[in-house]
Amino acid sequence: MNMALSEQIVIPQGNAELRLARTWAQPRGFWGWFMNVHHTAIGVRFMVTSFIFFLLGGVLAAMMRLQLSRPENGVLGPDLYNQVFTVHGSTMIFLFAVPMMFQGFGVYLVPLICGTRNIAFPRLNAFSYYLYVVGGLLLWVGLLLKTGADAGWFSYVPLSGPEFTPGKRSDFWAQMITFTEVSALGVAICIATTILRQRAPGMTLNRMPIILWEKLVISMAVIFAMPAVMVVSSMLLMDRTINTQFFNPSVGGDVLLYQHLFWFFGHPEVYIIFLPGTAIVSTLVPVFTRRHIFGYIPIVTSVVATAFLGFGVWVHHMFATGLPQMSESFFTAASLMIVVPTAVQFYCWLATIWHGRLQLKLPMLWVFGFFFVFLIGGLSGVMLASVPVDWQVHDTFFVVAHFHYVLIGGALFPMFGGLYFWIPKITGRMMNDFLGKLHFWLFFIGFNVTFFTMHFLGLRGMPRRVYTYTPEMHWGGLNMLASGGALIMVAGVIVFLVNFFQSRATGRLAGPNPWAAGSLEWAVPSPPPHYNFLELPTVNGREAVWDALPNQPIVTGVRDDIPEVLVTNSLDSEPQHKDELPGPSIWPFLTSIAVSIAFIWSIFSSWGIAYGAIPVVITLIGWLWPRGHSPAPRLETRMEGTWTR
Amino acid sequence: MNPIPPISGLGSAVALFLAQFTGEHNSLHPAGPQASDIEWLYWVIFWIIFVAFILMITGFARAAARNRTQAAEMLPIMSDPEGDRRATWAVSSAVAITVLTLFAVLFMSVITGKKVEGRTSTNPITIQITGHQWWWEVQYPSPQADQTITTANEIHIPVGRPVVILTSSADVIHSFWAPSVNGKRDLLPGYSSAFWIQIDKPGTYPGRCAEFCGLQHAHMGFSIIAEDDNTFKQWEQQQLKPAADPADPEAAHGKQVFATHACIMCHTIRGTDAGSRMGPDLTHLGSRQMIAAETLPNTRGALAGWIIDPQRIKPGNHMAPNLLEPDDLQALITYLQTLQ
Amino acid sequence: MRGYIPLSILLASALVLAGCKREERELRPSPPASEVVNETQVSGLNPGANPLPTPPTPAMYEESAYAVSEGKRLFNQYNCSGCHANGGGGIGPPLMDNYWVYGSQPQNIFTTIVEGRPNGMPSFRNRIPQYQVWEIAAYVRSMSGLLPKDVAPSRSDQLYVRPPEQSMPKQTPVGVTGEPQK
Amino acid sequence: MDSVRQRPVLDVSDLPSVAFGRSNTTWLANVFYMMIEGTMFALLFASYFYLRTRTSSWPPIQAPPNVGYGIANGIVFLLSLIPARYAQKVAPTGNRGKIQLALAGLAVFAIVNMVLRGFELANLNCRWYENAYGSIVWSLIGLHTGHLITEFLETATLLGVSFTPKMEGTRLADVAINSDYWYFVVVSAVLVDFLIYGTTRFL
Repeated sequence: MNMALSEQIVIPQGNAELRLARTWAQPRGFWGWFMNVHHTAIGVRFMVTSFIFFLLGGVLAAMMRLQLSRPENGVLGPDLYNQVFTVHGSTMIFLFAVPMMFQGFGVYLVPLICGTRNIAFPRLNAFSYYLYVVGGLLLWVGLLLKTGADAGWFSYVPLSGPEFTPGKRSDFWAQMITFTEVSALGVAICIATTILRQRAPGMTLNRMPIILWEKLVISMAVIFAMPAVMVVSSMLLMDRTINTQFFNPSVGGDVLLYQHLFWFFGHPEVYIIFLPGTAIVSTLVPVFTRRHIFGYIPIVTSVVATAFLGFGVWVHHMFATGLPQMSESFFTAASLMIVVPTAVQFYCWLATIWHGRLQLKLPMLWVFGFFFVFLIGGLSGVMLASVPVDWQVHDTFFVVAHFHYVLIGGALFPMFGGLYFWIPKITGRMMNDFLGKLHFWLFFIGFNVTFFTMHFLGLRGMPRRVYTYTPEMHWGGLNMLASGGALIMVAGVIVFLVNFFQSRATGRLAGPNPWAAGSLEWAVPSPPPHYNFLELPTVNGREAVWDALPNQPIVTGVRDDIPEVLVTNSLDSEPQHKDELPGPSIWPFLTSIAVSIAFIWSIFSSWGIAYGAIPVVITLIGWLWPRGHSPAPRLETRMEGTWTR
Repeated sequence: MNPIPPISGLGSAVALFLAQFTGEHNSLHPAGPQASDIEWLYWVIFWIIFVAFILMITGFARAAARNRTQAAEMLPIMSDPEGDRRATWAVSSAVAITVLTLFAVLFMSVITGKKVEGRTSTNPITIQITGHQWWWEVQYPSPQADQTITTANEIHIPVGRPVVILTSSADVIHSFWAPSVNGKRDLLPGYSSAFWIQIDKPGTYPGRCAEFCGLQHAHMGFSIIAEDDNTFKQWEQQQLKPAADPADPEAAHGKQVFATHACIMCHTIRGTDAGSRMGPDLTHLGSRQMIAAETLPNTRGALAGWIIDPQRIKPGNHMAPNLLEPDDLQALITYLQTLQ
Repeated sequence: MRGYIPLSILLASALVLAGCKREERELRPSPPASEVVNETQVSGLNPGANPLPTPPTPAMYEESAYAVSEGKRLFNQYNCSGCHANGGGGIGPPLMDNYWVYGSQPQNIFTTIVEGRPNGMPSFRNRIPQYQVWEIAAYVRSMSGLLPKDVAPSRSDQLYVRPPEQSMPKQTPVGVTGEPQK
Repeated sequence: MDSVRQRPVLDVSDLPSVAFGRSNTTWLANVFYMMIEGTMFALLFASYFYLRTRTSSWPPIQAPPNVGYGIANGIVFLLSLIPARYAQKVAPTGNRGKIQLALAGLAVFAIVNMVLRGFELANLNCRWYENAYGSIVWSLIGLHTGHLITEFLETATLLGVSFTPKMEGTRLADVAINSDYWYFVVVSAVLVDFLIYGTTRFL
């Protein structure tokens, strides 16, 4: 650090706390709710909303399991079943997994772990949340109005195209994609900028906690992957509404173009969902083995490599389309190669546990669930990477089993671990240990019963996305077993909800650091105040709290009468300048409403996007028009309110 | 008490359980060289990943059993050079073994892929499969138009001879998959591709559509019937003939019913006025084992139910319900069954 | 805050109850009890004071995008294009203009298909089930922009020959009995 | 009552509260935004070449777009780099007159670009609904026109702000960042022009 540390400094306290609380206060009341721009509030909203979508998607899953439990079952007809499985998949991927694992955890945790007072671009962050909600509502209101998307979460053309999906079902799906992806992109910009510019002094790249590395890498993956799905869903929408011919083979269009673009997004998407899970695991393992993680650099390298390789394997979703053998071999090799970085992470976690002192507390139990479940999913992925085996198991229940092992194993188990770990930080109260263990075992057993069975169904020839099957196929028994397992999983989730509401009301108070963990979010009270840190920290090691010097310096000189944060540089986080963050505002909400009107209008009329752009422009100008404090005095070198004497 | 019921109950439960793993629609019951190659590869990879799974789980279990502690405020280990050194060694060798194993998998996979795709022949039987929502059109193309066989959902092939399947689609993407014969191949509109199958054992091998194709994706089956050369030749000769004129009066009435009702709008019966290509060719319907894309057996009752109310059996399919007088219906079915 | 919850529930349920007829998919149309062909009226003129009761207009076909797209599929597969050539007309009259020889109402079109017309339009009685005739009639009307744009079909996976039905400008029907009977 | 405690501190009160160039957070966000939009353009370019492989001639049935307005617009785009660069140079000085001049110049160029773009659209010799070639050409030029309009509105808004006393501090940095974004619009315009007017003549 090029700034000299002053020696012993007198720091007045008390009044600073009041001033910070006033400066960073968020408005209350009905309209205040829509004006709040603090990252803890928005992060919790992302988590709660996406968890509600998870529960709704789970209801659809239960409906499917009910329908498939017996041959020739009549609970759902084909029309409803197709809507149910499409909305289930779309909800879990677009409305739950990414918003929860990337946006929810990221928005809540990243500024805290960076040691700053709010996320960069808090209004863009809030705007992203509202757009996400509208996208989710669009899909679900559609389902209730019989306009549920029904061409699969991937919506392949020509089935989802203008000729074979009449009405507005696919249009709703395509616009839901636009909403959720704009939201993810907005949050990616906020998170990446926060990590690169607002880390506490001393938190050099080499000392960044792994979770920050992963959030940064995921933000980059979002920035390069999400445009693909926006391009392809826009092409689909234009084919359906303004009669473009992208996917019409008789006039030069191409159905495989859709698949290439979709999977160019779709495979990185898997890692966008899975890497936050490994981020949570890499955070929890050191805490509960009471040692620094083994293999920091290999793990970080693996994460970066995974994100890179993730862009090179999309064709393995298309092996059955009949590609040239050369490209089959190439994509087999790439798909097998991506096993290596994940294996490296597994070995490093194993080594950390081996040489640490394990405390098998509740969050760690879920991490062990992750090890078991994800291992099975990853290993069956080796089978899918092999082209000939993929020809057999592609689009069967084997693949359904595989990706539920990967996604539930790679995202849901770490998510529950992370929730048990961080909910004490969010609510200030501990979760009940017994109920948590009951939840784990119900979920773990139910999950394996449901999805391990599906491997056999797939090998026995049951294709995916069938609404029923004839008794002659002999798939009834295994399906009944799988449906029974689903019931146990449902019971587990209910236990979690009971635990959450009960502990939020009457749980033991957590205190700032109940797990004696090492990262900076545990250096603030639970729940954190809106200014996060009373004294901005400096960092001396990868686990900031563990590695802190007995008399670790703090940062002074950041104004507390305006919402100001310290901006540091990307590599070695040296303080560079100070930046005033925007405060609460209603404009992000109004802009999101204007954007929603334009997008939804465009489904029904191609002029909607043109007319709808007018209120968008007005609200954007309202949003960006400067107001509030005059920042001019801050150009002066020294200001009143500096604590240096 | 009588001990037998629980035992027999258990027995039947076991039998029921085992029944879940039988059946010909099974990737692990290969009937031809392509499926056998893939099955071999499947088991090789299975045992590799099984060993990997056991090793990893043992590792995690042992790691979890060492150095357990419940002390609440246990101070973290700040530095552990000896442990790190040993871990570095262990992790590096594990990564090396992983990479080598993956290379082995890649090698075997590529070799097997070449083997599966390489079983060709210069004098094959060629079959054109066209996917429709929700049935399969099967053609045996021939340079002479009148030597071309057109049928639906049932593919007859001779045992032991390589067959090339040409694929195309009439509407959306379907996928042709008979697991005991070969892997699946997508039928893409705007594309045509070719792949090879061969069956070495006479029998009937079921297949299904494997790519989601709309409302009745679930009921889009077909079957491949492998028979010896003579039987296949006989079948071929029979299929080339136009439909025989019905001899008995009921069947003749049925033919008239066919011609004066909705049937004629969609179906072809060669040798009659019916020539629409919208639905399956019915010229030799009576010789098929199943109807409605392998959904129902080809019996009088099933045919009657299908003709009168197909939307109950396959909701959303493209066959319209037919309100026929009972006499007309009986005559029509009699006629259809004469179409051998 | 609490006041908004019942309000929004009320609004949401009103939306759901109103339903979305556009997306209704009647996969198993109940077979009609009897043919009602003779009850449809070709001419708008009536002797005497009281017009004959018109049969209920099958709005469910005209309001359902699925039914109209089925009509489009059947229009092609029953080879209506053989004479009407994608609506542009050939042997038969064009269907995408505003001129209706035998009336523009669904019942008129129904009768035309079922009964046939002089000068070449064959009768499809018994050949096309009644519900399919209604679907085709709805589709025929969409070709001249008489259906709402969110129900009319969009482009097909074919060569581009004319704007899709959803982009057709609305043609106010004229013709011998083209005026709607109200 | 303030309690009093002694500990070492890192005093940052000397640091400025506005940064120009790379250390500005909005600059970084703008880079991310250009990465997103650049990926979109790249994917459309890839789709363009992919669709090319699906027909025998390119354009399939139409004549290639008339090149005149495209060249004219390309030259105007390149000339517009001058006011953009000028805006970037004068922004840190805070000289309001010069900033207004630069922004007004940029806005005028953007208006000329948009007018010429209208003529370009009329001379593409294809419609988006005719075939896949028409669809991709219109999508490329449409996406770029969207960027052009957005950039014009942003410039106009900044011009409006520059007539109020709020044009200071971070707003000055925004003027410089706006020019960065204009460079992106110009570069993508050149690439889109090359695809639409160039490749149709030899591909």
